[in-house]
Amino acid sequence: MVQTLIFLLNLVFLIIIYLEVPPLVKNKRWRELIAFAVFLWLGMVLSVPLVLGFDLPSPTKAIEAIFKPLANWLKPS
Amino acid sequence: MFDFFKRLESPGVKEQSWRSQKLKTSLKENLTTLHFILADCYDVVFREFTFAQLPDIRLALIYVDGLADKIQVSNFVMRSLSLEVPPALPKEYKITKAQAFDFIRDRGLCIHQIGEANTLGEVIDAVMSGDTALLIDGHAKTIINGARGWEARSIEDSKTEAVVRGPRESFVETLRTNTSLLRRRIKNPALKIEIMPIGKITHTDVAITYIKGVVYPGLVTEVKERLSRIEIDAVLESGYLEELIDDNPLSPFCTINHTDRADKVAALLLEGRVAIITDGTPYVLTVPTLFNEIIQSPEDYYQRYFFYSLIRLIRIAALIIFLTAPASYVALLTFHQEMLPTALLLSIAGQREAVPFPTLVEVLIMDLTFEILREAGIRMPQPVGQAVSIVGALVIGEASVKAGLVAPATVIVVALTGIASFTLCYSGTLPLRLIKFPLTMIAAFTGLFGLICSLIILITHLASLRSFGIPFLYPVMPLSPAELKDVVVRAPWWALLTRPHLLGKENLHRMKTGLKPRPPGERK
Amino acid sequence: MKRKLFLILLLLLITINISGCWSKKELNEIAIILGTGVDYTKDNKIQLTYQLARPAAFGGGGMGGGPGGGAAMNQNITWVVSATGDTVFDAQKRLAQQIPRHLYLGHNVVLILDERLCRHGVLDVINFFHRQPLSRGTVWVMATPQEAKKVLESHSELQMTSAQAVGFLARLRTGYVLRFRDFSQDLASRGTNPVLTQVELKRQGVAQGPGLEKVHHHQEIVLTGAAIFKGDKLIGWLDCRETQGLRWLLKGEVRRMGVTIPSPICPGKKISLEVMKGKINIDPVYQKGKIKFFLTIKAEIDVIEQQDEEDFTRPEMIKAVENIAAAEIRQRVKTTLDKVQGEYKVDSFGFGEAFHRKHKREWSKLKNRWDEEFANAQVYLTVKVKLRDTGLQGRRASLKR
Amino acid sequence: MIYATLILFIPQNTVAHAKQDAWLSFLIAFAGGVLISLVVINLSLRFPGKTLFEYLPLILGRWPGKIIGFFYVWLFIHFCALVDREYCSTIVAAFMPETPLVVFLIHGTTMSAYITYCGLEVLARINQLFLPLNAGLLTILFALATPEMKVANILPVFDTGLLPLVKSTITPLSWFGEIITLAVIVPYLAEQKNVYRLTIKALFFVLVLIEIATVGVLLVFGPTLTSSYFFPVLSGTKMINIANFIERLEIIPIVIWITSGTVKGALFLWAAALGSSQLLGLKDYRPLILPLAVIVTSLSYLLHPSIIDLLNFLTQTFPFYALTFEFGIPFLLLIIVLIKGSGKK
Repeated sequence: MVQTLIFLLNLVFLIIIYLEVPPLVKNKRWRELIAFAVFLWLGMVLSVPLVLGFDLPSPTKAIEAIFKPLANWLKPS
Repeated sequence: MFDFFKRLESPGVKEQSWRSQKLKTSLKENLTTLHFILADCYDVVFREFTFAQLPDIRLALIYVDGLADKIQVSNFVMRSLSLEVPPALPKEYKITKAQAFDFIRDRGLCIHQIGEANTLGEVIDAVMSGDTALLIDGHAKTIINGARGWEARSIEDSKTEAVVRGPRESFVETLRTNTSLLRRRIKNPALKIEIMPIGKITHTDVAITYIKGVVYPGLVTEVKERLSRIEIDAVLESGYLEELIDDNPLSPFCTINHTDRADKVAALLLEGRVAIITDGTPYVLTVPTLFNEIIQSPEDYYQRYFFYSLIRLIRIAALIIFLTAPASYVALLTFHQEMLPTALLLSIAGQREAVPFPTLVEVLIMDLTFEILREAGIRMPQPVGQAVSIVGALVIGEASVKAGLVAPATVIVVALTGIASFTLCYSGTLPLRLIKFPLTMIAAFTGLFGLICSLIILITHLASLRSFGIPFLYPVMPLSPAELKDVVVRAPWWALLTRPHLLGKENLHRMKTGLKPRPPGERK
Repeated sequence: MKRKLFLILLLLLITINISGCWSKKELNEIAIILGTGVDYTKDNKIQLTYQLARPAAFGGGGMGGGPGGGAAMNQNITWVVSATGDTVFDAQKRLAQQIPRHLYLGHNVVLILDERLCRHGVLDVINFFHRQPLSRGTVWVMATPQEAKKVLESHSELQMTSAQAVGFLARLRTGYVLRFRDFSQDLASRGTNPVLTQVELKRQGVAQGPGLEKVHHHQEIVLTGAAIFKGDKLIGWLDCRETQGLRWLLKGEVRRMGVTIPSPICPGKKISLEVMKGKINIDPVYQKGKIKFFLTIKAEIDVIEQQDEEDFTRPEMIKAVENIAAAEIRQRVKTTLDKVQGEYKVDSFGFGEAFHRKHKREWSKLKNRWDEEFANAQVYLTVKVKLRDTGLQGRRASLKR
Repeated sequence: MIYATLILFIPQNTVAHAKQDAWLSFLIAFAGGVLISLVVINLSLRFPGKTLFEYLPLILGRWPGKIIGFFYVWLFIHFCALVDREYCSTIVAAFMPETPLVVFLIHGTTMSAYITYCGLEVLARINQLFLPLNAGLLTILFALATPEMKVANILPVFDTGLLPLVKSTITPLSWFGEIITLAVIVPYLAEQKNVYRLTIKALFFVLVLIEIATVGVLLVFGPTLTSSYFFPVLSGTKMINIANFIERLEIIPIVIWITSGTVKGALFLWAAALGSSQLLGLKDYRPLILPLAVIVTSLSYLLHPSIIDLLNFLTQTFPFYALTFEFGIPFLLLIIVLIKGSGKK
């Protein structure tokens, strides 16, 4: 199951790269290419562990920690 | 990167070397060349004869048997030149060899349309399109007699868009007849018909037709530009052009409509569109095309508006049913049984009890059968066609239900879908017929959620399409509420004051305001 | 453009490959539940009963035989199964082991609770039906003094199944009926105690037809009254007559209710009236720690049947009939009120809600002991009746004239 | 081009605080929404033709501006993920409990990405179709549910007191505050002059829709039951039964959720892609859409372990978090602009 998912995920990434990279290379848009690569890498970092079943820390926790005092005020009694 | 196909660019059709070659003065030489070029053209006729006035001038007629009007040619060209001396000729007038060309052109021929040609290419083109070339010895040019006449189909009822009330004339294969049909409807010099030959081998005449002062000028330029870009060997049908000038070549939706009804083309021209008439086909392209043309029929505008407004709404319903009925049927039966009324669910469940297939397979089988029957009905020889489709539908439907292969409800749904598609403009339904299948499958895998998602994608796709600069879904998206009067319903003629805004902005008003009929006492 | 096409392809790919068919259930794979019954067994377990439709019996057309019901005559239309467990879901899981299809609750028509369960408290059971995404608020909830399982093991002569029959009966509103949504709302509210419909399996008529060798004495589910709850516990029943009074008190839900009164001129003769429109207005008054309710009932009635020879073209007769009818309605309402308020000491009528709306500050003090307060409250009743129509006749045709 | 950020959500949380006065709190939140939009538009009009991401560095200086800008990119990504998560969770919980959530998320973001790919114009056009459609459907639902409604359910007015009312206002306010997206859209609007009027019109329209949903649900269920349901509108729809024929209309709220959710997601995705491309000085934002969509998908899956967590976050933490960006920062920016006197006017 995990293998299939990994395969599909890779397929998705390959398709994305196939769709986006050739025109960028053709038009020599290197800046865009770098930005694209960085974002795609971020996406990979987020999605691959999900598929593999690792628990990444949720960013929500950080936000919740910051706003905790105010949030408690809104808790329904 | 992977575009192998782009590399294999077609070299284009080779230009024949003789095309621009000038004619010689010697008739013999010219004839030799022409014989060489037209070798093995069984249907080309060469006829040499002597000019009656001046026996030392040899003349030669070249025409294609079957394209040129032989009676005209023999009566008004050959007879007048080889037998009759123009009686009105002044006595002292002496024809010299040098004058012969002008004399024959001005006084010798009783043909309405004449032209001149100096190159071999021009001569050949003229002969090939049915004109008759007259070569005169001692002159390096020819007279082209426009005496065309060939066997053509007479004007008949429209085969694809029938009406109960309305003109029945439809276009035929001959370009000239078609333009005459338009000119008879729009008796105005503003109706412009510009000819452009396309096709390196076929030299097909293509007419760009529009009404000056109504059409947006940029549109005509754009159409011409797109057409002049085309370099192709042959244009046998307007479908060739359609795919070559389409805005969205990779979309299943065709953003160029075609019709063979003369009145429909005239109406579309009057809305500010451009029509592209191709010689050799009765189907005329009209651009820009909007999606709503799928639910419009010329008859809507001829019949009483109340009923035909209802018909418009029915067509919209038919459109929705046609596109989504099989898909929602599958989704409801396999995912969302709670959405059916209890009694209906129980009844369908009872029908399905003995059916061995999953609902998806069942629907696909029926859908496929229906499409096969429809195609068979079209392809069969006409007298059998209808019988086959009716018998096929009845027998297969009845038998498959009896045999327990298909639930009666499925037959109903598929049949309803098929019938619904017949209320719409035929060519417009083709992409939808295609999309129906993936839609059904998606619905079977993801239920209504998938169906809704697909519809959103579909609408997005449609919204992103443009036909010659006009958004395909106009006037629904971008929304132009006032113009829905000719889309959702058919407003009465006295309320259809303006042309569609995006199309007819050059000349917006169709008619005077306040034309709504009133009783005599209330006038003025 | 090319990329757009690829995007569509991408979607297709994802759809077909990944999504599979998780929630997919073919129609042949589900067991459609039409009626649900919950009993509380003697060993304090929950017995869940489902009335399942047998779809083959519903097939029209190609299955041979006539359309609809005719074909189904000699086959079993429903299958009633039950299992016991600690919770409703537990019992359902046990049922699922016996039934070769997925149990499907989306088309449930009735939920029948038995008396033992109601006396024990229904909240524990109800929750299951709240959480189920497929379960609807439009399900009719009913209580029965018999065993719910027995009640569901019945069939209807006119409808396909007994569950559907009860559903239609409820929709006609010939008796007091309640939907699941209203029941849960009443349960959740402090100002109202829920009242459920009472159903029973009764011997009802004789089924007849050609080819029926012996006469079937036939039992059908009928609405027989109402069940009064205190909180989520049953504390008593109301019979048919008292239920009519109850219907007056609950938002005047009395359309098409019959009222029969003695004739104003001929002793022993009767007049039957039908209520066409009824309204109740509750006016709570709070004075010096005393709660009073002023109820005004307004009704519009038609004369349907007449045994005496009264002439309704005379205005004074109309007045007289109106007065007697008002007294009759008042009597009925009073009976119910006395029983519920006096005997059961609960507020089943939503008077508390009315009080809350008018006196919100006092309410917050009283709400926790509302039922006691209500039992001591004084209720003043006014009934106003208007005779609207007399059918096609002004007076009865008579031998004497 | 008419712009409208369709904000249609499930009025479940506010009711918990304000009980039957929930509809009032939306009115108050609407006023707050108008205030926010005024600040944002005013700011945008001071820098004509420039989006939030372009004028941030102008106001705050190059690097601080870019950093704040990236916070906004994060905010839009987060919003997009939340929107997707919301309606997908709804569908999973209410319709297809056996299907993994991630399937719906992928569908949702793919749709949004596709719409975004087609550009802002197509987005606006689609919105133009879906907005009236959804409004119509909602009104139809409301009309069909009238037989089930009891006016008594929203009485008495002002029952809960002021503090709960204020508390209940904050969540819807943060939803209205999503109008901050305007800061990115304004430069692309055709009618620059009418922005104020159009915005308030649009907000009002949204208010009407929300009120229809809220009042409808309250009238059908009453406050106690409403606050106990996760999806009151859905449960309310289940109550509809007219003549035993028109019933089982659950598909309507689902259509409303999916269409509005997709459009909203697409809008945020567009804003995020445009924002990051402008901050990085790129010529085209399109190449960034697909990677961003991947991020959004995984993020929306990652953010919350369950729907309860999601709802808790949305009702308790989210308002303050969102309002910081929606109101706090724009307000500060406006003050800085006024003091420094930069920009036009």
